Amino acid sequence: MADDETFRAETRAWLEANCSPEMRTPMRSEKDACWGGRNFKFASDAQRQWLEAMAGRGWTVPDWPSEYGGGGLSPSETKILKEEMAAIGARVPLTSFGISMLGPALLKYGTEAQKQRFLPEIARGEIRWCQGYSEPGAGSDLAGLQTRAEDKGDHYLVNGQKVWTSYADEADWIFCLVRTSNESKHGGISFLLFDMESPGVSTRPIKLISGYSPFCETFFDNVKVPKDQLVHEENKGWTVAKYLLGHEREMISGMGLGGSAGSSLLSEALDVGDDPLLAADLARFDVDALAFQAMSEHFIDKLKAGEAHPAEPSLMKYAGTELNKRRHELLLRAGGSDALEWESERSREGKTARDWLRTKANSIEGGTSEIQLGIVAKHILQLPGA
Amino acid sequence: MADDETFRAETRAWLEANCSPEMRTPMRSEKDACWGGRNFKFASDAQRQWLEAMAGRGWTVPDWPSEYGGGGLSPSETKILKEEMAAIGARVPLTSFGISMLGPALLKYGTEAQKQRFLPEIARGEIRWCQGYSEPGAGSDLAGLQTRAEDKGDHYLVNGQKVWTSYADEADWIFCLVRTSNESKHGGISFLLFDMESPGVSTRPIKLISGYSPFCETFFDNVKVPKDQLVHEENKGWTVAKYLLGHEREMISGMGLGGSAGSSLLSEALDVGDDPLLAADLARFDVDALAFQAMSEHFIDKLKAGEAHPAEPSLMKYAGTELNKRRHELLLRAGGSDALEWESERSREGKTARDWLRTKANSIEGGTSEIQLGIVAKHILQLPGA
Amino acid sequence: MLKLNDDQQMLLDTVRPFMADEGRIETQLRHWRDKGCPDGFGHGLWERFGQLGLSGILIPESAGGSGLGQVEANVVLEEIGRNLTPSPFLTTAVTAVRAIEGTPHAERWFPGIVEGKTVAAIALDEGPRHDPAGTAMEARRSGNGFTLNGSKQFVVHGRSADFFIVAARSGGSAGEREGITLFAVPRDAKGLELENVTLADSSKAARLDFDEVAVDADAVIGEVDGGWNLLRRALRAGRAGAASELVGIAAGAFAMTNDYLRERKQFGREIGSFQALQHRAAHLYSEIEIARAATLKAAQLIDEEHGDAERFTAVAKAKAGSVARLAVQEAVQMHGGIGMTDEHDVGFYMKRQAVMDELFGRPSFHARHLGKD
Amino acid sequence: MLKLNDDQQMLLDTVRPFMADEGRIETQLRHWRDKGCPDGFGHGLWERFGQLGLSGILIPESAGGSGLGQVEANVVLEEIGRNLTPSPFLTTAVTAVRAIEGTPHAERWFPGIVEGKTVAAIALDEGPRHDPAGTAMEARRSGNGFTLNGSKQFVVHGRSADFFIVAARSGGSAGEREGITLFAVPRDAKGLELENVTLADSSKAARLDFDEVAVDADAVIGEVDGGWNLLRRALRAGRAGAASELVGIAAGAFAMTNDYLRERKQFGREIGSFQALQHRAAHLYSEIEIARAATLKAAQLIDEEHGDAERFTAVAKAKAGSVARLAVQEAVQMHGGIGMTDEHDVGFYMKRQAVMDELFGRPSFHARHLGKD
Repeated sequence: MADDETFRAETRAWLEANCSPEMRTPMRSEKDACWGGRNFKFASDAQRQWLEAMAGRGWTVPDWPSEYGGGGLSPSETKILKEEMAAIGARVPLTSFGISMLGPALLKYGTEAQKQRFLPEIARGEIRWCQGYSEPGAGSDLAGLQTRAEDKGDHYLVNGQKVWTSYADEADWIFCLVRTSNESKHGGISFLLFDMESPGVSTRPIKLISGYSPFCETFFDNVKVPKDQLVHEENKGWTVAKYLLGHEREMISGMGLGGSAGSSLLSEALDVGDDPLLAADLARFDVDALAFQAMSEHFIDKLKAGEAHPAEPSLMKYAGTELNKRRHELLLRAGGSDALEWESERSREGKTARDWLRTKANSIEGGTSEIQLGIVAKHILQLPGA
Repeated sequence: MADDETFRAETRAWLEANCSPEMRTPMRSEKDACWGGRNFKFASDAQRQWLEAMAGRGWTVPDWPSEYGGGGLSPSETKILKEEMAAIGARVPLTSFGISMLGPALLKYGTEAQKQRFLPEIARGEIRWCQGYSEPGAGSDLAGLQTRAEDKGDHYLVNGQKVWTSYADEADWIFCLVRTSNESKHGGISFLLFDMESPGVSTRPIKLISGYSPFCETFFDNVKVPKDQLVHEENKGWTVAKYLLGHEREMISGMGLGGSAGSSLLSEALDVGDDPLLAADLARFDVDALAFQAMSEHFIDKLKAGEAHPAEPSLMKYAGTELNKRRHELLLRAGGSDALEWESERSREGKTARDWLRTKANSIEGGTSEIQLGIVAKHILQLPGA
Repeated sequence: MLKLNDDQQMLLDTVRPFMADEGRIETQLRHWRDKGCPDGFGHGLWERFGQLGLSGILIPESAGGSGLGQVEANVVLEEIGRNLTPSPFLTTAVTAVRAIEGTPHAERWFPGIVEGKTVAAIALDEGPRHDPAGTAMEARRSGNGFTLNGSKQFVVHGRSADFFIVAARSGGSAGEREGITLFAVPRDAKGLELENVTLADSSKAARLDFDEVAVDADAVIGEVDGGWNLLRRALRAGRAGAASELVGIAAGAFAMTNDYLRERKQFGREIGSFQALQHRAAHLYSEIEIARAATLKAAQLIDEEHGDAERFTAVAKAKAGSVARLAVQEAVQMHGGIGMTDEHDVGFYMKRQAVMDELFGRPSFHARHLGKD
Repeated sequence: MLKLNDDQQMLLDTVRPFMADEGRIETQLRHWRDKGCPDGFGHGLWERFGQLGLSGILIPESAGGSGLGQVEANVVLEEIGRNLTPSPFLTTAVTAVRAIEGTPHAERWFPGIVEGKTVAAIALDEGPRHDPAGTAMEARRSGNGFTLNGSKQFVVHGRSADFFIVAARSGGSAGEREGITLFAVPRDAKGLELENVTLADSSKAARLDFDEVAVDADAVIGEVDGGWNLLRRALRAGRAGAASELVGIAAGAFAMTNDYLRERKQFGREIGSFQALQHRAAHLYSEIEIARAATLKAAQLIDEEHGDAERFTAVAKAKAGSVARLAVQEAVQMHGGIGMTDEHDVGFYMKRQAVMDELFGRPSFHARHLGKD
């Protein structure tokens, strides 16, 4: 405990010295995030310096081993770092699917060579990753994927198509599920990593109902992937995928939390005019949001203690995303006809309405709410035939 | 139309002369209803006179043919009679499963002899009927029934057990589903009528969570049933049962309607004190109740025009009973701790709480809400495998 | 009889194929949106409404209209909702016609409406929430007429309008029903500034600024200070009509979803065979049927000038709004990822629902007032 | 850490089997109900609470108690809820103890509570709805003490109580927090009339009439006119405890239902294999977990004397109440007809939920005030 207090004091001083005022202002949207990667345009020098300072200490991934570019911090030190960052409103220095998804999977399933090759780049924000899971026509049935990887001796030849690839048009590398065998549905899937600049890779942005295009369709036409870029064994990619999906669900449920916990109560923040029925809905939402905030803390503490049920991220993902959708329904209604404007400067180009539409995907992406409920019914409630 | 107006004037005058003031006061509960039957104790002379007067004109069943004890009225005359009765608050002269359920089935499937034998007794309220459908262990799977009727030449020998038989301990006769063949589930069921005083019939009331016992378990131990008391053909009882269930659903959905339409708006009728969230719930309930009232009118008008989908009673039963449950949840909450009293005179022996508990069966009896939704999904929405 | 009569059914049998063909998303809503059309609808289709006698549906036959009622207008609006057809029908042919009928303004504007050439817009809301009694815009007597000062928003089809029906306060104070006067203000009135605003559903609803806009006494619709009753009559028609459009939106989104449930396969079977989705679909269907019945009842009561018309209009708008909200949410969720793409039509239903939910008062407004405001 | 620590887990491991055995429905709730017991609970079990150190759970070790906190009290209450165990634990060991701790009344009453012999009751509500600030009962200064006039209702375990904690108004007026004084009134006070009332869940809650009840100055708990803070402390504990009991009710009803789903067959398969029921069960499970986490957080914040304790206590009571309501409704519906019979236990959960929902403020009260009242 004394050590922790020392660490806290040092951390506070270091953050004070290295985190500029600009990096202590809240991010207004995903666009303000630092995504890193080969082609990333830093929004400012402050943003670049903050990433470099944090990456220099391994604090973009504080709990990863230091030999892979991490901070090597203990759980309590990691917690202290987060608390001290939160205390001064420090921005996350690097937003990255490499950190939140691929990294944990590589730490668990990667070869030593893969860890040494990929993890430090992720930690420093040099390579931006995207995720090649979903395919057209597969939807919730992820394992029904058709993208083929043929064994060509020293490499695989990949052909097929992915969809819902987040920021594929801005990513440097992809972690990708491919079919290497038709013998069994789940047992014929492999997990490959490859460069998006490989010949034969192309992307096309998907325009969403919000008007934005954060996702792409991604096409593979005879893409060569060296065999040392296979993670875990051939035909065992589903194991890696499931592990990683668990992390994704945690992250999404955490985002749901972030969407409401940091901000003030809706019933206090919003002017609803003379609409007591809406006021009633806001009051009930606040109860549910605060209760879910407690649940998130409880879940994280159980995770840390190794006591969380393996299916519990599904519960969190379900509850968190449904809550976030409800939150945005309320924000839209509270805004009245002002919030329906789509292109005016007054409405910040329709931010309320576009954010509201965006949240409708929360309960679809990363496994639909129906899929999550099915997982809870089967694995926690042990209901038959679920 | 001129004839209708004449009929209306005559009806009004007749009602004015024959419906005593006592029979124009609202019924406070099922206990105030006139159920008829061999052993019925009339609550008053007025109740007896009202039944006799109405039955004398066949107006307990105004739209049945007059040769079977009915009034022989046209649809528009039937409507006028109901309107005129409603206008003076006249009570229903006779509440009877014979009228609402068995009668329509006999009119459609009974032999001429059966019609002549049973229908006039029903119309005059001389025989009180109960319904032998549900069995222990069968639940929503009505056709899974096990009560056996063996063919013994001139009679069937019935053995088995029924449950949820409404007022079996007060009924004179039963209409009962029995198994006459095991060859097919639905195709091995027959529809029998028999006297509850037959040797081998016994009943036991079931105490409910409301504290009342309107239902019984009913046991059949070698009960002899003459073959002329079989309705429709042997092994075709399911056809009769389904027809009758449709009528039951209409009746129950109509009751759901009656539960709210006649009364004033909850938001105006109830004092909720300083609870704006409850007030909001009442306001929303009123919208839903008035909308459902419109739906009930629309449904009845479609029924009359022969335009209702055969599965539409399921929709009405589902929506009406769920609404009625919600109504009583609100009544309970509006009553606060006063409404939680169970035995005090002040609370009329816990009427609010007991009625609330009673309504929980609405979405179970006569086919659960889940069964109704399944019927709508299959027969109206044509969803696969429903 | 709470169902369509034979004539109304015949009208439906005409309007349904017409709207599904000429009013469909591909050729109207998506087309005009992708072209960046500043009106948000096609004048050609509006003229077709005129040719078919739809734009003059509520206008008396003596004035060249069809002389029909709210039930018939709602038949048209449900099909408009089902196809998300952009048109000035609700504001012009229903709401504005009810506002000016029986006044000298009818003679001036009805012919153009009957032809499907004239467009009218309702300038009522002054803040983000519908609140007619809260009207505060100043109508100051000056000379022979009035001078108007203030601002309006959510003026649907404002840019396309030939005239505005403007509610302003000539007496009393905000919150009171007395003292409101309705004016017919031409679009080229001096001092009137218009900002054309695109809404989430790609429709256009202007914001208006009145800076010392002078109007003659004959711009007054009905009685000075007595606009409330006319406004109520117009809003009753507009709200019942909006309810019907919302029923159409719900039914259209539901039909698209039910088809998808029957066709789309996952895990080797149609997703519509999953019982959890079946029950949700059946519940939603039930709710839509109820909303439609409530809306039909409101329309019938309006046509009968029945005392319950206001209450059931409020019920219809509240119920149809809530049901349509559930319908579009379920539609998008059940479509999964494809429903989130602009390429698919189902998202349009969600956007349109949000706008219609707010227009002429949201469900919570009507649930609370139940026709009393 | 927002989870039970090792000591708390050990307590749970002791209390759970104890309550499931000695506190179970068959031998307690149903038994006493069927016997028509006027107390509605068994004094023998209450003494067992004493022997196990549970009745003195919040009482300092120096006074013979266990010296534990709200989290530990809630561990007991969740098991009470799960088994619907009738006992004066919540009112006496939690709420009353918090009301009198640190005052001279503690010395008088704590020993009996520690032994599981003394019962206390809270006389607060004056109308059908919980409204502490609305306390209007008159406490008139007279001589050395006060004279009490007025009436109280929903006084849980009133008939069994050795003393009442009575909130009355010595100053200010109804609606104000200032001017409320708490009194400890013995059950045999002259002028105090009691009507023992059976509630829907077979528990007993008296109505009290105070007709010129004279009490000495030393009957005052804490400061004259300054009872609000003590009342808040007591209610905070009572509400958090009630929330935990509601979580237990929800969890107990859910466990019974989930077992039923796995065993009961219809149409040739377990009903728990029907997807619509699976999704509803999974949703309900998720809600119960959330309610439990919220309740644990409230209890921890209370034990830390944290500034957010009031707010999270309100959240916990509101959330647990709403979730338990959903749980009992789903439980009865999923049990079908059998669940409607008195013979089956599931109906008891529905009845108890209704009572606990109302006690110390319903969900809508707490959602609205969020700890501010």
